[in-house]
Parts: sequence; C-alpha cells; structure tokens
Amino acid sequence: MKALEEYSWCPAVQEMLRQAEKLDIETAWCRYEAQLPQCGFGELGTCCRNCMQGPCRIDPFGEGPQKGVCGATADTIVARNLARAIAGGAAAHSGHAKHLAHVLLLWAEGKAPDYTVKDEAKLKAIASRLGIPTEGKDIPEIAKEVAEKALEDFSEKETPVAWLVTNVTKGRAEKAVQYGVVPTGIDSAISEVMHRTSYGVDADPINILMGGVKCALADFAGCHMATDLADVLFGTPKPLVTIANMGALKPDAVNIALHGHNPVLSDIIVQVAKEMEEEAKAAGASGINLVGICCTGNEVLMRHGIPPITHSVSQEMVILTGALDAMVVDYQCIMPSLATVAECFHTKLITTIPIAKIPGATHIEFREEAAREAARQIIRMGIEAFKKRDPAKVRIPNYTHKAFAGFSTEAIVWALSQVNKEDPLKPLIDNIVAGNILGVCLFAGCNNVKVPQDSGFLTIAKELARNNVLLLATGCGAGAFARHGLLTPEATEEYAGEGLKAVLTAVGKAAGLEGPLPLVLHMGSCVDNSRAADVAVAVANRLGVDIDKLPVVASAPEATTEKAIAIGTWAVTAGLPTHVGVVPPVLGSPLIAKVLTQDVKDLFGGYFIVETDPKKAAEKLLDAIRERRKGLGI
Amino acid sequence: MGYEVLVRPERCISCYACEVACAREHGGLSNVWVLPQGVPILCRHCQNAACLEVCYTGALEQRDGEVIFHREKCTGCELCLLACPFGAIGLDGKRAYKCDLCSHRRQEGLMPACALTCPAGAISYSCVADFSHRKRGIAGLSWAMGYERRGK
Amino acid sequence: MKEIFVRLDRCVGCHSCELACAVEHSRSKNIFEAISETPRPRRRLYVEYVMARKMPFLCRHCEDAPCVRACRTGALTQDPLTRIVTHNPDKCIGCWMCTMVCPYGVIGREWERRIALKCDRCPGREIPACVEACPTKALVFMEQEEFARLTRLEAAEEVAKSYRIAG
Amino acid sequence: MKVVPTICPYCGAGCPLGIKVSNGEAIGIEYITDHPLTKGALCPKGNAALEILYHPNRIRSPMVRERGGWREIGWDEALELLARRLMEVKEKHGPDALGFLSSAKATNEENYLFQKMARLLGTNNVDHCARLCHSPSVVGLRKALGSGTMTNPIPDLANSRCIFILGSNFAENHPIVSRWVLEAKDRGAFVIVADPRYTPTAQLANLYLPLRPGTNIALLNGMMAVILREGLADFQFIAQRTKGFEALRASLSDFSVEKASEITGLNPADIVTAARAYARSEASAIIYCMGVTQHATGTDNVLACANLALMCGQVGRPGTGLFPLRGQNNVQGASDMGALADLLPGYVPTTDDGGRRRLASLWGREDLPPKPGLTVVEMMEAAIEGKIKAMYIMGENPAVSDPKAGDTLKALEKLEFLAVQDLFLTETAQLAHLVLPVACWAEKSGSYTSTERRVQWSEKAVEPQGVLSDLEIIGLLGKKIGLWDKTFSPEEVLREIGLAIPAYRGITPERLKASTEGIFWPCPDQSHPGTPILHRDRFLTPDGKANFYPVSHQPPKEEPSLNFPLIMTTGRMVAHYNSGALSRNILPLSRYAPSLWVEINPQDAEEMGLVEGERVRISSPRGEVEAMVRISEKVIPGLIFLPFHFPGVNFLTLKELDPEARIPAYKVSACRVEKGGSHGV
Repeated sequence: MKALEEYSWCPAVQEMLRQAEKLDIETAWCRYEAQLPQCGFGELGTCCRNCMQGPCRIDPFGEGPQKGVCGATADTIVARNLARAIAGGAAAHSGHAKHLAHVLLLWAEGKAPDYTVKDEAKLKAIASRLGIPTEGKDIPEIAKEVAEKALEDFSEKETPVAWLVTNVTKGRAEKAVQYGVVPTGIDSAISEVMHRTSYGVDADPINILMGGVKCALADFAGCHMATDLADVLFGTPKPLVTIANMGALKPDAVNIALHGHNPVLSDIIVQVAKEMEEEAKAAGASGINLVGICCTGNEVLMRHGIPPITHSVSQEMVILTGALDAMVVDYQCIMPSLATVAECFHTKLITTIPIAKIPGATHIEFREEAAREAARQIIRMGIEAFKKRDPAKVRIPNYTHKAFAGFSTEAIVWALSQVNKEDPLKPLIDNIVAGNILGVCLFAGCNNVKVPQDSGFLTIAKELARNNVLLLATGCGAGAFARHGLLTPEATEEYAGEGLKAVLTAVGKAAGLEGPLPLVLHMGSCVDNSRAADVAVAVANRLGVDIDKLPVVASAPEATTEKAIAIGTWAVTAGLPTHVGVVPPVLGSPLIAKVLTQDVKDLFGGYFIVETDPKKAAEKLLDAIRERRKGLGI
Repeated sequence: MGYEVLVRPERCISCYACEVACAREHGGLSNVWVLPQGVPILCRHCQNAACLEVCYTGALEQRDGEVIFHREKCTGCELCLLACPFGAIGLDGKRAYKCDLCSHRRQEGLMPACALTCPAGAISYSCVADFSHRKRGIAGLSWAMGYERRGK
Repeated sequence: MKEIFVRLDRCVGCHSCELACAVEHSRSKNIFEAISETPRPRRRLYVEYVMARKMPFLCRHCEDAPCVRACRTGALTQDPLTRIVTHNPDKCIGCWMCTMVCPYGVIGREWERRIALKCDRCPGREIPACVEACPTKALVFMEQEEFARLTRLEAAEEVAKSYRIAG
Repeated sequence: MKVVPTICPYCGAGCPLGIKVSNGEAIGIEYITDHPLTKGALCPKGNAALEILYHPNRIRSPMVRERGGWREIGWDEALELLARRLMEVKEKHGPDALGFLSSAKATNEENYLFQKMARLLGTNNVDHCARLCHSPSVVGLRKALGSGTMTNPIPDLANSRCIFILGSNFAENHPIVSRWVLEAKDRGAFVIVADPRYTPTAQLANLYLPLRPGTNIALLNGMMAVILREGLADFQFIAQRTKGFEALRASLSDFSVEKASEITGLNPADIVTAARAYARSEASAIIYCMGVTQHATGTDNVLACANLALMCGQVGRPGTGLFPLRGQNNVQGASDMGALADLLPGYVPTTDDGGRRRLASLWGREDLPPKPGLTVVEMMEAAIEGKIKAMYIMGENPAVSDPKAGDTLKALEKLEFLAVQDLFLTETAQLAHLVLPVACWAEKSGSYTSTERRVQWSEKAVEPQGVLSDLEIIGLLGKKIGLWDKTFSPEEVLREIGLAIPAYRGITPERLKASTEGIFWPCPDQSHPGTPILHRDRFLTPDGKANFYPVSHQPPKEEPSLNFPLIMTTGRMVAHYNSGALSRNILPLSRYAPSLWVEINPQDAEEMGLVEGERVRISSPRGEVEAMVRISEKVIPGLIFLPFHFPGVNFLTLKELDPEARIPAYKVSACRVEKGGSHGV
C-alpha cells in the first residue's frame, strides 16, 4: 500500500487508481508489483537466449559462471542485447515511416483518394533536399518521387540512407563515415544487427556496439522520414491551444480515444467525426468528443488541438472513467491489458492494423484505399457503445489544464522570425551567448512504471527552467507537461528563471501572444524528436560549429521502450549529453557501461548520463550545459 | 474460493468489534471469541475436521474448504464441542452454533463481518499466499535494515 | 548440522531457487514434465522484494518453532537433533494456525488439498535443490561455524585492505 | 433495500457507517469499504450503533417535571414554555443569567444555529464539552502553530517512521487509529507509548514509558534536552519556520534527562532512546489525547508537545505532525462553529471587534456581545452563586461528565429553570424542568467534522418517531422568540456557515453529498480540494511562523497525602462511551462492563487485602464512589484507574482549572480505597 504519489503525480490518474482499487481492476502498477523482484540477470543484461544451448547467465559476483556456453562474456552478451534493442526500436520507428511512405505513394497513384497533400511547400522542400527536381512537376508527381525515394531508403543500396545524410550537419556525417557507421538502408541496418548478434557471429563488444550505433542512425532516418511525410500528408503543426487530462472527457458526448502512434487513420477520424455529429446526437449524445492518448494523441493534438488525456503507463485509467465509448488503436505502446479492462465496461477497444491485434478487442481492418469508410465504421461503433454506457459507472476525474502545442520546427522559426525577419535564429543564438538562455534541453520518452508517473519530467524541468534552460518536449514527456500545466505562459511566469522568462516573453509578444511562450515547447510525438534535432542542426550550421559543441542536452527521465533506447543512442551519436532516468540493462558489463557513459564522448561528443534521482539528474544536465558553454567560451 | 479468515494475533487490540459485529449478523450470538490474550478464536474450517468426523447426524458437512453446519439436523449432543481443538463451537441452549463465514453476506458478494469490521486489521479474509507475502514483507524490513547497518 | 544460509547481497532475484524447489517437490523432478503435473508442484521458498532488496525467504527451522507450538494436530514436528521442522500432510487439517504465527511468512498452502506447505530441507538430497540452483551462490548450505567464518573472512579482508591503504 | 451513508455517532474519528434501510426501517449495518480512513472497519460501538435507534428507553415526547413525576406535553406547549421561561429570565436578570450548553454530538448546523441563538439573545454563555477534553489543544496549538487542530489525516500515520503516543489510549477510544499505527509499524516504524497505565495501546509499543501521572512536561523537556545535547534538532527548520527558539533553549539549559527521570520515574536510558528515535526518523508523529490535556497544566503540556515537534521539524510533511485525538463525533465541528464561550464561528475571539461585527452584519445585527462568556465549569459555579438562573442544555450530560460532579448537581438543582434536550432521560435530564426528546444521528441529516478536520455529510436514514431534530427545535424556538421568522434545513444552514467561516467557504452540501471521503478544511473555495495536511509551507499564524513557548514542569495540584495515599486517574474503555448515556443503555456493549470497576496494582491490593471482584469504596476529598476491584499490573503501584463512563467517578475528580484553557484537572486526584461497599463482598 504505497501512497498514490508513488504511483503517479497526475491527480486524475490518482483518482482513477483509487477507483481501480475499489472496482478491483488490475493495472500496470499491480502487475509490476506482482513481478517484483525482477530477475537480476535481465536487469543487468547478462542473460543470453540467442541460441538453444542457453539460456546462459553470467554471475555478476564472480563466483558462478563467467561465460556462456559458447564462451561469450558478459561484455559480449550485454552488447548483443543492447544492439538488438536498438534494432527493435529502429524497426518500430521506421515501420511507422514506411507506412506513411506507402500512403503517399498510394495517393500519388490515385489509389488513396481520402488523403491529400496538405503541405505542398514542405513536400517541395523535402524533394529539393533529396535532390529531386520539382520544376514543372505537379504535386502528385513530386509526391510519387519522394515516396519512392523514401521506400528506397529502406533496402540495401550503394548510397547512404538519404534521410540521414541530408538531415545532419556536415561534421556529423563525416564522423559517421569515419567510424564506418553510415547505414545504406534502414531495413538492412536492422537485419545486419540481427545477423551479427546471432549465434557465433560478432563477439567483439565494441564492434557490436558500433553496429548498434549504425542501426540507431537508421532509426534517426526513420523518425525524420515519419515526421516529414506526416507533415506533408496532414499539415505541418502550428501553435494552438487546447486542454489536457481526463477532465476533457465529456459526460454527455460520445467519447472516442485515439491511441497509438500514427496519424494515418486518426487524422481521418478527426475529419470524419465532424460529419457524424448528427448521428451522435440522434443517439442522445451532445456530440462526438475525440481525445488522444500517447503519440497518436500527440499527432492529432499538434494538428487539430484534440485534447490529450493521458499517456503511456496510465492508458488503462481512461477506460476506468466509465465514460469512454471507444478506444481505437494503431500500433506501439498499446498494452494488451486494455482489452481486459475494457471488458469491465461498455468501452469498445478497436484494433485496426493487421500486425497489431489484441485478444478480446474488435478488429476493424484499416485500408488506406478506403480510409474514410473505416473511420466511419469506427465512430459508429463508438456511438453504439455510447448507448450502452452505464451512468452509474461514470467517474470522470475533473482535472484539466490549458496546454499550448504545435511547435514544429517551422513554427518555432516563424515565431523567432517575428523578432528578426532576416535572421530568425539570431535572437535565439544571441540570448544563448548572452546567457539569458543557458542552454536547451529536449525531453523525450515515455512514462515508466518504475518511476512515479511524471515525477522525473516535472522535477527536472522545473529545476532546469529555474536555471534558464529552454525546454523542448516530445512524446509522452510532452504529455506529462501538458497534464501538469507546464505548456502554458503561466508556467513560464511561475517557473522560468529571469533570463528565460524575458526571452520567452519577448518572442511571445512578437508572435502576437498576450504573454510569454509556454515554459515547455511541445514539438510533437516521439518520432518528432527529429524536429528538435532539426533545431539543433540549424543552430549548429548557423554558428558554424558541430552539434557536439552546443549547450544542448537531452533527457528521457522515464524511458520505457526499445524506441527510447534507439533515440537515446542517436542523440548520443549526434553529440548530445543524454540523460536516462531508468537504469538500462547494461550494467552487467562494466565495459559497456563505461563506453556508453564515458568513452563514447571521445568518439561522438555525446554520452549517456544514467541517474535515477531527478534532482541529481537536473544537476548533471546543468553541469553538462555549463561545460559546453565553457568549451564555446561563453 | 481459496479465501480464509486469517488472524494476525499480534495486531489484536481486544476491542471486541468482531464479537459485536458477529453477534449482530447472527441473531445476537457471536461465533467468534476474543480472548484476553488478544487472540480472536473462531472456526478454522479444518480439512477432515474433527467436529465433522464425530457428528453422527450429518449436521456438519465439508464443502469447498468450508465446514458447513446444518442446524436443523443438530441434536445438541455436544460431541462436536468436545472434538473441536479450538473451542470454536458454541451451544445456544439446545443446539450447536459455529462460524459460517457469514454465508448470507458472501452470497451478496460481501466479506465476513469480523474481517471487515476489525479496526486494527488483525482479522483478514484473504488467501494464504497474500497473507504470507505480506508477512514476508514485514519480516524483510528488519532483515534489510540489518544488512544496511552492515554497510552492504 | 548444515543450514541454508542466505548471502543477501548476492541475490539477484532470478527466482531460480523457486523453480528448482517446485521441481524437486514434483513427481518427475523434471521441469518440462513437472509443469503439467497435478497437483501442481509448488515452491516452498519465496523471493521477495523489500526496500529495493531481493530476498529469498525460506523456513528457518527455528529453535522452539512457533508453528510447531501452534499446531493442534501434531502435523508439524521438530527433530530434536537436526531441528528440521517436518510437516505431515496426513495429519494437517488446514487450520492455518502455523501460517498465522510464523514470523517469516514461509508456510504456504498446497492448493489442491487445502493444507499447509513448507520447506522440508529436501530429504534425500545432499544439498537442497534451491541451494544447488542458485547461480550466484546467494544461498549456501553449510555449518553455522563455516558461514560465520565466511563473514569473518570478509571483514578481515576489508580491515586488512584499509590497513594496507593506511600504509 | 438501500444502504444510507451516515457518520458514526460515537468518537471523533468520523467513521462512515452504512445503514441498511428497508421499508423505512433500519434493518442492519453495512461497512463502507471505500472510505480512506476505515476501509470498512468499525469498532464495537459503531457495530452496535443501531441499538440506539429503537431503544425502549428513548424518550418520545416532551415532558415537564411536576410534583411527583413527569407529565408528557405536546411540542407546541413545550416550545412555548421553553421560550417563555428563557425570555422571563433574560428580561428579569439580563442575558448573562442564561447559560447554554451546546453539544459535540450534534451536527455542525445545529451547533452553529444554537450558538447563534445564544449570541442573538445577547450572551456569550455558550460552551460545550470540548472545554473538558481538548480546549488546551485549541489554545496551545493555536499559539504555537496557528491552528488548534490535528495537522494530518489519520491514515497518514502509516507514513510515519516514528510515532510517539502520549496520554492516549486510542486502541480503546479511537480503535481505527490503531489500524494506521499498526500499518506504520508493519512498514518499520518505531512506536513509543507514554502512559501511566499499561493500556492496550501500550501493548502496541516498541518502547513503553510508564511515567508518573502529571509529569508529561518533564518527559518532553527531558527528551528535548537530549535532542539539544546530541545536536539532533532540525536547525534549518527552526531558522526558517519558527520563532522564539533561543528562549526555549535557554529554558532547557538547566534541565537534563536525569532530572526528567527523577520526576517521571522513568529509566533515563528509555528517555534517551525515545528522544533519538523521534528526532532522527524521517517522519515522526505525536499522538496525544486527554492524558495530556486534562491537567491544570493542560495548555503547557500541549505547548511542550508542539515544542518537541517544531524542534525536530516534524510538522507539515506526510507522516509527521501533531494528532490531538478528539473524543466526540463532532467536537471539532462544534468548536469550529463557535460553540465556545470566548470564540465566535471560525475561532474569531469575541473581543475582536472587526471579526465580531462582520459576523453581526451577516446576522443582520449591529453588533454582538463582546465580553467572553462563561465556560462549562464556570457556568456551574455561577449557577451555584445564583448568577446564572436558567440553562438550556442540548445533548450533554454534565451531571456525569463534569469534574467534582457533586458541585454540578448542586448547581443544576439551584437553577430556576433547566431545559434538557436528549435521547434518554440522562442523569442531567432527571434534574430538568423541561425535557425535550430529540432525533438521533440516523434520524436527521447534516454535516460532521471529524478530528481530522474531515467534513462529512451524514444522511437521514429513517424518519424520527415523535421527536424532532435539534435543528428543528432550535429553529422553532428561535422563531417563537422572534430571532428569525422561519425554520432552516441543514443545507441552508451549511451555506450560511460557508459565509461565516472562511475555512468552510468551499464546503457546500452538494460537494459533501457527492464525496465519499469528505473534505478537509480549510477549503477556501468551491474548486479547492481541501487541505489534508496543514502547515506545509507556512504556519497558520499571522506571520506564517511557528512559535516556541518554553514551559516547565509543575507538580500536580493534588499530591497523595496520609489520608488519601493513592493517585487516581481516569480514562475510557472500549465498550463504553463518555458519560455512558448511550453505551450503558446498550446491551451488546454494556455486557462487557455492566458496572464500575477499579484497577489496582497487585502489590497495593495485597497490602489492602483486596481480592479480584471485591467491592470497594473509593473516596477523595470531594466525594466517594463504589466499584469492583480488578487486580492488574496495568497500573503501577500507588496508582488506581477508573473508567469515567459511570456516574459517580467524577464526584472524585478535581475542579482545578488550567489558567488559559479553563480545562479541569481530571487526570490526577488523590484518593483512598476502602474495603466493602454497601453491597458487601
């Protein structure tokens, strides 16, 4: 019986946890407790199941076995496991991107009429970056070429992955070539990791690690491609305001939650929902109320202002409100337990993608060729479920916060250009140099059941803001800030140090806001970490130094997924000191642990900071920023 | 299924809440007895229960981990009282009475009254696994602290 | 007499001891067959997580064991020589008195027969199954004197080291 | 069948109690398992609460005393009589000849309206039994911390790492508290109990300190001396959040653990252990109760507790704080509502012109009487002196509960007019000229404030038979007198309370009814979630800082003498409740102790040749009582213990008052025990 704050800092989640206890419904936190203690070999990364002579485990205390059957040491085993995790993350991100590329191609070929190219300018910009001539071509034609170029990037070819090399600084690209970690295909990088880590191939821990780095760079390409193509198809986000947290559920409306990662279906649902208001009213509802969970939620938040209501580890809680009529999911971060919780309520859990089905859920197969039809079918299912809602079971936690979102790279540059038309980055750079902004921190990553939900994000962000660090956020991290009111000008007034407050106020005023910009800038879903990378690349290019010299850091205080490991690895490769608030499964090899936290600095400039205490983590991040500033002589 | 009334005698504060609650639920007669030592005694619903084995009228029956008493078959011979190793069977003048784990409450999905009402949390209606797990957690605290002091 | 000692700082929480215990108390004594046996073989020791520490709990076979005292049917008996507390399932009536008085929470339930279940120190084995299965040697089976010697050695090592550092 | 949620009518813990109602009749109790305080638990009294409802001894009609007995009269006649007699006295002798006793068992609304009536009649002579239990907490903690209430909720005790229990036997009096103390213990907390008697609470302790009665300050100061000597105080906390530490340090400079040991009779090593455990733990809580307050030095005792907590920085965080456990289900609420002679609703002193006039204008008056009224015990003295001519007592039984109760009987008998409003014909009601029967807790709705400051709504479960609720009676009476022109629903009154008391501003009937767990005041507006933990960032004092008040040990007012060689202390037992007006009438409870008993140490018993079960006469300079002997090592030699639920016990107790809080020194009196009662052996 822990205090509720030890589970989650989100008051809505706390209320639902109490409800879960009352209704005797199992949550992720219960299952975590049942798992305790977790196996130390897994925690340390020293369990190998890559062949059937195993499983092999290495005794960390030195009295038991020190090698696997094949002779692999703890170093080899840990490196292999880590590389495979990166491959998993890269597969997820790039799978997301590949999906979008297919949609763009289908549209260009006229086979997916429900889509359109919303941002033609961005399409052309991408084309020109890739060296595709656009002169005299119509949009479908350009789209087709861009899509084909994107799909080409997945398979093995002679040239480097285009989405990687065209989106980083020259210096970074050279480093990658220098260490032989330039992938020539995203899928091939993933399969190469699987090959070299299988029985009896690569045993050199450092060599395996470099394979992992290569795969992480492929992951970066995948992320960037996903962001690019989503912007092309659904529009590049612009600043907007909405509300966050479970109070956004409406007791009298058909509440449908969009959960997962890809806007391919959810964006269409947002469009179609407007047309189906009458149908909902006929069923006795006041209308259709769409809400977002996790990164699908972030996608529709960034483009349509759909309220994000919860994230990651607390996804089951939304069903516990008894007011959710349907939850439609695509893929990634979807707990299979949702189906079990939904069974206790009237809520329909709807899976839509052939590679992501859940026992107990209803599957409506989504085809891009008939996207609107699928969307309609799903909403109708929500309306039907609404009729079966039991008002006695409804308990909506009455918590909401105003939240500003939609800060794509383009939007940030636009806001800065309101201060300086000719050279938009100048105000930012000047303020960094002058020390009004000490540095920049990008928050990414999930919530993790091992960390009181949101505690890592909030503690570190407040501490950094007080020290005038400009804060960017993506994914469920951004969601945490949204639910706690940190994506607001009020939070800037309350938590920002004087210098930061002055800058955010000046930019905010210039951009036509009443007050300052929000304390944390929400840049999108977790694949949209590429947006933050773009900002860093632009600043580096403008200054003429490489990223590994900039006072920019990253933090994933509550990281969970393999995707987070992949992102962390490319962030380090990109030159960023990168904090992780959960101990990754690498400590079984002191060598690998040392390489990741120290030696890698000599190779790429970035390195991992592993620190589970958020207060200390904030200190370490500040130290890293100060060290960088010293290096720049500012 | 699998639930037992389990007692942590070290928690009992001898407040008699269980007795009063049990008596209320069972027409004025309590089937649980709080001894001054701070131990609530009530039917343990034994396997191969002694009371059941000596009962020749078939008034006692074992089913699903529960010893069920059929009052209408009881002749008040008191043999079960003699056989019970815990003294957990009473006699209301003519017939025996004993804990029925609040069968009337369980039918409505409610816990036995004594376990719910115990202010000190000495009586619980739980499964052995959970009960022992919790005890291990408590015992582990001092063990862990001992190690901490050792500097490990 | 040898006892099972726990070197707490070495437990990594892999649950190997629990699996080995259940297998040892199965008919087949083979994990692949044991998992489909009825009654399901059950573990008699438990790896818990307390204060961020992984802790294997097993019967301490206490001197003047409270469970033996509380047992009203004589199902639990203690060998005066070895101090091993043995449980006789035929005499057990599932009254849970032993469970309720055990200070360590190591008396469980045999599900199917609704009777108590506890460590029997693996009669017939030279080394108890849990000890043998422990990959980090957190569980050791030795004389009390031998175990104390281990701790002494450790302490002496630390003292000697600091002495050397001090020059 | 439906389950109606009510609040248990016994102690101050405020446990929820579901009443199963079928066809308008209460047929049983159901446990409310989703309440954070109890998780469904109820003590024996709560379990037997329904017995009150259909009790044959309940009075069902207003009655006037006439020569030779009681005559039943109609409600109209009764109210007419009451109004007329009160107004006659007022006109003849002035409003201060009236005395009003409000009730810690009545709802917030009833208390509010009752004191409003008294004050509109022009007197501040309105008080209630909080005076007799926790007025030192109200006075002392207000001075030290700015609020005289419990700082943290009871379930928060589970987060404590060290719990210091002083003069509280919650295992019997607030059994639900033991759940959370035991929970903390399960999580490794160290529990210290200081009590002259080895109570069931003391059995929970890791360290038991059997101190001599009346030596609390010596123990606390001894602990503080240890803490200062060993540098265990939280100096950062002291510097940032408190004032007056230097004076305290100076006052302790010549005090030592040895002196403390000499005064308290405790082993000095134990005092040191207690001090270290309390000061070093991450979160330490102090639970105290009437063993601390019911002394002539009650306020000083409370201040010493506050000093200890402040010195160690053990306030304002989860698991820390001070827990004065209040005795009655609405003693906190009645105090909040201003049923106190010197304080208006919201603890505004009657002498505070601004606050008083603000309230007056809310009530449509220019001003209210500024002079503080007479307190419970003072009213009785004034009655003996003939200054108070008429009293109106709502749901209290001073004839049993007042100290030196012989005086109280004299006082009540001397009154020109006494009206008593109660469930049963209590010892006090038997002296009344007019008795009004009232509805019990389940027959009315309204809000109660638990000792935790948790305001909760109690729903009406069944219709009252032949009786009216206190609120209806006061409403009708006020209408008859002409104070107002209508009667009020509880909801209406609660809304007015929100206007009168800032801490209750956000507490509305709607919110309370919708909430299963109530709202902790202060709750300044309707969107405020309430304040479970006080003093988190600042104290409620005007400048936000807490104050140290150095105090020193003073010997009890009465020491054992040749004639009265024993010390007597009093307390409660689990099956009974306060004056026993409720519990002695209820068989499932009274069977555990049908009559008065006295606990005597075996050594003393042997000296006097007493045997278990024997009847003895116990006398003090003020009176005597008979009891049955229970020989027990729970009391130390030289000490006897009597439960105060039975008439007569308080004939023996001392009426010496604490100079500030005006609480009588119940807990220590000299006495002697003699063999043989009137019933023989």
